[in-house]
Amino acid sequence: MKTDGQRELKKQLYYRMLLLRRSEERIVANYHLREMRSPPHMYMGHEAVAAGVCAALRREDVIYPYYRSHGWYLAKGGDLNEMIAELHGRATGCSRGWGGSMHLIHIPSGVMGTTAIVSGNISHAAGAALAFRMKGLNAISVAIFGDGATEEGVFHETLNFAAVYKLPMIFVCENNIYATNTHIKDRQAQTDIFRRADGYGMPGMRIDGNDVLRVYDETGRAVERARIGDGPTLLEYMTYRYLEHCGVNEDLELGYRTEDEVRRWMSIDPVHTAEKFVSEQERKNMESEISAKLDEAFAFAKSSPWPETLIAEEAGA
Amino acid sequence: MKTDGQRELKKQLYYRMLLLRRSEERIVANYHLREMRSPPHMYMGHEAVAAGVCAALRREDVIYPYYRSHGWYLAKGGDLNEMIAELHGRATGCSRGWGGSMHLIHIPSGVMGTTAIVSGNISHAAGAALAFRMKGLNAISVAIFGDGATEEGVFHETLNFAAVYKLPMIFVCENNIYATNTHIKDRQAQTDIFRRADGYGMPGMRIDGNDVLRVYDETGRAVERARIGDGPTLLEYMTYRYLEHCGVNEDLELGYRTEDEVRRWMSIDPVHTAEKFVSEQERKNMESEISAKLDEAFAFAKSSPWPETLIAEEAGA
Amino acid sequence: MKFREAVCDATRLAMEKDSSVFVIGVGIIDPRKVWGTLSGIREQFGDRRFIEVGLAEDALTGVSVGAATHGLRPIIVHHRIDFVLLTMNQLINHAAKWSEMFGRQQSVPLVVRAVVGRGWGNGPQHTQSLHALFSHVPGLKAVVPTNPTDAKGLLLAAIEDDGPVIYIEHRWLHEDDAPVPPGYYVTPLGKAAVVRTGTDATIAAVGPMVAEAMKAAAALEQTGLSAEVLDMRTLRPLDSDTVIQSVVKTGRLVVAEGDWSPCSVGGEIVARVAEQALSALKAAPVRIMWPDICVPSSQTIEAKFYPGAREIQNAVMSVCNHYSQGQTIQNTVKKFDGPF
Amino acid sequence: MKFREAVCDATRLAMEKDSSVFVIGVGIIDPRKVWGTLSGIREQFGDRRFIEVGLAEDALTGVSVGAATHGLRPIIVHHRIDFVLLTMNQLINHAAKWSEMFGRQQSVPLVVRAVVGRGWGNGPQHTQSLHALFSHVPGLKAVVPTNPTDAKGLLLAAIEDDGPVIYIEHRWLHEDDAPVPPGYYVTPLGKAAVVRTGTDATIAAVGPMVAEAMKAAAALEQTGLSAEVLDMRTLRPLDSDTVIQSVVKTGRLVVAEGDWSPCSVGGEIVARVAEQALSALKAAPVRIMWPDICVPSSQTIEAKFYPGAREIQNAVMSVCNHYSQGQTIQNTVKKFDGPF
Ligand SMILES: Cc1ncc(C[n+]2csc(CCOP(=O)(O)OP(=O)(O)O)c2C)c(N)n1
Ligand SMILES: Cc1ncc(C[n+]2csc(CCOP(=O)(O)OP(=O)(O)O)c2C)c(N)n1
Ligand SMILES: [Mg+2]
Ligand SMILES: [Mg+2]
Repeated sequence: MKTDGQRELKKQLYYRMLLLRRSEERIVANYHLREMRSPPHMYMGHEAVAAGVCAALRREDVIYPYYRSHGWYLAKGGDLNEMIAELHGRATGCSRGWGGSMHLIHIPSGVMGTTAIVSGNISHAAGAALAFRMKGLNAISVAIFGDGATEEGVFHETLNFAAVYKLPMIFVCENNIYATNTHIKDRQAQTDIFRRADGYGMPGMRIDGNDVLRVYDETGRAVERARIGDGPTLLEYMTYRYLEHCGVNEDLELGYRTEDEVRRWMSIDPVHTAEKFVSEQERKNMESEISAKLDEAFAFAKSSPWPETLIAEEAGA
Repeated sequence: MKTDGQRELKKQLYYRMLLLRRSEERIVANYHLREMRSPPHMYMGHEAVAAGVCAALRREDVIYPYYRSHGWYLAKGGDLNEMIAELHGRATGCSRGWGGSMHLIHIPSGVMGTTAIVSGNISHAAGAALAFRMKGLNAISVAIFGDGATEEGVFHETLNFAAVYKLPMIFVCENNIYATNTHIKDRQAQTDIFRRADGYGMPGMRIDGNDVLRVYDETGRAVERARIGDGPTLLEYMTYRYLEHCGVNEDLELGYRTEDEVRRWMSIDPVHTAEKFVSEQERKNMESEISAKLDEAFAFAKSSPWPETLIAEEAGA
Repeated sequence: MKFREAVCDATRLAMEKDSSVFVIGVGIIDPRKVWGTLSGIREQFGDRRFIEVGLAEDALTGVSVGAATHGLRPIIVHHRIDFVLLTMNQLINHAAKWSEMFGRQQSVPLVVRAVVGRGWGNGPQHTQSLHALFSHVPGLKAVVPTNPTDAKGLLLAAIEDDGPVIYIEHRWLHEDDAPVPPGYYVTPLGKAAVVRTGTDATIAAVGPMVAEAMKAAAALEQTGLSAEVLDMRTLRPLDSDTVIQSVVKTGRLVVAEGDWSPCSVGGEIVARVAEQALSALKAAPVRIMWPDICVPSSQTIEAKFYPGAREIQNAVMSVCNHYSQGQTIQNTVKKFDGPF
Repeated sequence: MKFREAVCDATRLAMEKDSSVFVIGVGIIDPRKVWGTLSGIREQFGDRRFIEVGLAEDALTGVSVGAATHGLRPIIVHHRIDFVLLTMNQLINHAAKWSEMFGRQQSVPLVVRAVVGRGWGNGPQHTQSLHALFSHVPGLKAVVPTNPTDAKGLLLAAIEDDGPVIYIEHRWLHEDDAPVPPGYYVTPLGKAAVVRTGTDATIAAVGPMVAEAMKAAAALEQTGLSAEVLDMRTLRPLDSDTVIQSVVKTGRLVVAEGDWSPCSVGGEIVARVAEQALSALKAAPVRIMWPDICVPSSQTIEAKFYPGAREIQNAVMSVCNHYSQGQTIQNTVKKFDGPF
């Protein structure tokens, strides 16, 4: 039984990561068509974090990702068609064409609106947690942000606020070592982000973010603490971004990171590493299922209507 | 020799504290005359911090105090006449009547402009330190702020910035347990402010802020580190405010703190405790010297002209 | 009922009516209860709906945005509007845009109560009005009540509104006393009030300048001039229609606002009248605004800083080409007293 | 020289001339050099004068204020003006007031370079202009260059100025190419430029709308209307005198600005003309501004969002009561391309 559960979980985790990877590969492949006119911050390389974290959550739990959100959107169960339509600027998009890649939302699955302002979402997640508390709901809220976002003052303010009120929430940092193209060593004097949790009397820990099972386990423990009222946790997941900060290309020519570094991280690719979770046949089935879904999503997007009016009731100001 | 130096130092420290205390007592005594129309944040109770810190600084070093700044202004050597004139809104005031109690400045003695926006000054101090570095000066800069100010995001941002650049500066927190009338326990989950320094790879420590010698010593060590290029330090001084948050009265009737608590802190009054540093005769001489200075300062203020014009060259906008 | 009591009354009524309303702010548990505007609220509704926050204005604004999108109705309370400048990222980049940015799937019902200080040397950083900053950005609304009745009605309307509303509260109106309708009522957002009718000139006033305009109008009557006084009340959306209607009648416009002139609400009023009712104007409109400097601390220069009834009176006489022998009134603005 | 190269050229010249000038910002060491506006600066002047900061806009603005009062001249660089909203406390409560608040004993020479985005779905949070917010507050100055020559001259003037200056840089002007005078020169702050003379109507334009106004003026000429085009260039202090002079001649005013209308620079221009030159106006002035919503991401609605030459042309024809058979031109704003 337990092993069956474990196998099922692993399969699901792998499937989710594969979905994320293949979806973004398809976006990359189609971006040159100039039909997705939106600045995309690709998630490739990070997949284990979103997949692992979201697997530890319930549907009624909510996540507040940042602009690098395709992966989070899909991992939490956001509608694929609506996401691809949003990237195409269509009225059927998850934000009706108003948001684009940086402003995805999917309320039914608990993907809350994402922001292009680094760290702008961190306090929103605390607000959701406060609302759950006030309304007596048992849901929890997850703030998701990069290593760079932790440098903003609001990170500090929100950790303190969440700790004071023991909010049912988790702080998930995806530490991919860079903010845009600046290395964390050029930005932070002490680069163990998780250690700052201590300043707020909050548990904090650093975890291999490419190991989807560890991500799932540690998130699960933090979820449990939040759920029973023991308050928030700061989880720092180490991972790596494969493509350029914004856009669909590699960026070795920029010279801010070495080919060697990129290759080292790719050698522990989270999706590839987890291939062993499934049989060859299972993998093939997944591949074709995902491929079919993506065909459908792109067809849906391209055949969808454009948003028409600027706004129905243009507020007289 | 060494003991002589020690005695001289102790005398100076006591004198400074007495000057601070008597000056504010005089302000309290005269406030009802409605001639000082400015919201005063009284320093009484904190004297050992300003006196001890400033004694460890050189004249060319600069301090960035907050709105509770009478004590800092005087301890660093700011002109007494100009301060009292500023409180009276006169053109001879240290800010020419434009600032009032919350916006004192005295550039010759290194008292930099103070702000009424909590935490607004913290990053200014880092800017001064950066300027000293760029200009090749050996001066250091001190940011001064309350326990409440450490909750603002910019505190976190500035600690990180200063640590990254190993700026020649010190962060001095006067922890008087309250922000306005809210206890620190209602505001911070983990109330050891100094512990947050670790998150930035910076030394931090908590010190009895009513013990002027310890303040002087620990500040001296931090000054040394800053001066030789070892970077900033976070010093948390525990102390207590005697009067209401803003204004010249006691405030027991508000009920946010107990008489017992106030009495406990008064029993370790920094000025009274340090009386033993001087002989009875020395103390009497100091008292009369200070009293004469205050007579002069108030006479100077009251006989000074008012600022006349709104501004000479009113910028056409 | 005093203005500040009216604010408190509205808060209590809203919280009784709708359990999703809550209060959040820095130092709101203070025994002084934000100058009495929150008296008894914590006691009645408990700490679950009365959220004290450390000094973290930015975070608490984002927290409120997040809570609002989950169906709550936060009332953020700032002791000074100047502190709202720490929250502009959340207000302008987030709260104002949230609904449209996601295709109108969520709303952000949010009230920001912000108190404007004045007097007793409060100086440059505790006395700004900042009306214009909030009136510029689509997605925000901004109101400035000028009497206890509107203080209550506009606050209730702001709380009911599904978008973010900045409720600007002038500290030296707090003690104003007037009968206030009992029970729950709303003063609709976006409607100016004609507080005095007249035929010779329109005075469109904002906030505390309404009282000054009324004094000016009374003095003008002595000299034979009949001024119509409008209380703009809501700055965004701005009820320029009421101004235009009035100017069509009077042919003359004086705008009185306590804020800096460039890109102000006052300027917007003048611009709209010029755009939409140029031919009605018998004289060039005049703005009575603050001088273009920060608010000084010292009493002598502060007294020169704030324009009042006298300046309005003079402006009306000049737009009416009316140089009477009548006395010019003195400014007698109530002084704000005491240290805090 | 391209606009972005002119920005870089000015930076280099200022840093060569005055060793107190330095650059500070988030991500400025990026190999893309803030779209080439900082190419070679770090290499030439070294890390001592090129201060990379983590994501801490608030702190770095305060750091710059502090450094400025100690005799340095920081140039803060923001990739997007939207991020400046995180720094409003330092800009408005501190930098703008510092000098006056302390009786003019210190000055705060500070430049904030802020880039306005547009197109390719950059959407609500990466495309604001925010001209008006910075133009409202005394103690701040604000400039918007529209061509490479002014980009250089105004940046040098901003760096020389002893107060804080917001230098607003429209991203889609960056690639504009034109001859630029060599060497060091300043374009004085506070002076609008008459970029085309005409007799029938005045078009007062701000930022990228200047190019649209020029296109409109060319098209209007075909239909027999002669439009005078002003490039406002500095928004604070605003050179309304030049507008008034022009309107006295033409009698008609169209204002074109890419920003929201309420409490805008455009509104301020209309208001001042109404106040100071009412009798010169032969027709009601018209503002061509953004619709009162956030900037949408999708290309179809974004195309409807931005007004351009066509709208200006129509406005001029309408204020001139001129309904010609001439073709209305199409808007052909250069599109900003590529993801970032
Ligand atoms: C407040 C703010 N400042 C600057 C930026 C520009 N910017 C966009 S993404 C980014 C880097 C953020 O790095 P990190 O938080 O580590 O996330 P990552 O992109 O690495 O996933 C920066 C500086 C922004 N969008 N918002
Ligand atoms: C940004 C900001 N928020 C709120 C206030 C209102 N306020 C003034 S002093 C104060 C308390 C600050 O406490 P602390 O930093 O501990 O300093 P203390 O007054 O105790 O010396 C508050 C909340 C302010 N002036 N600025
Ligand atoms: Mg990163
Ligand atoms: Mg305190």
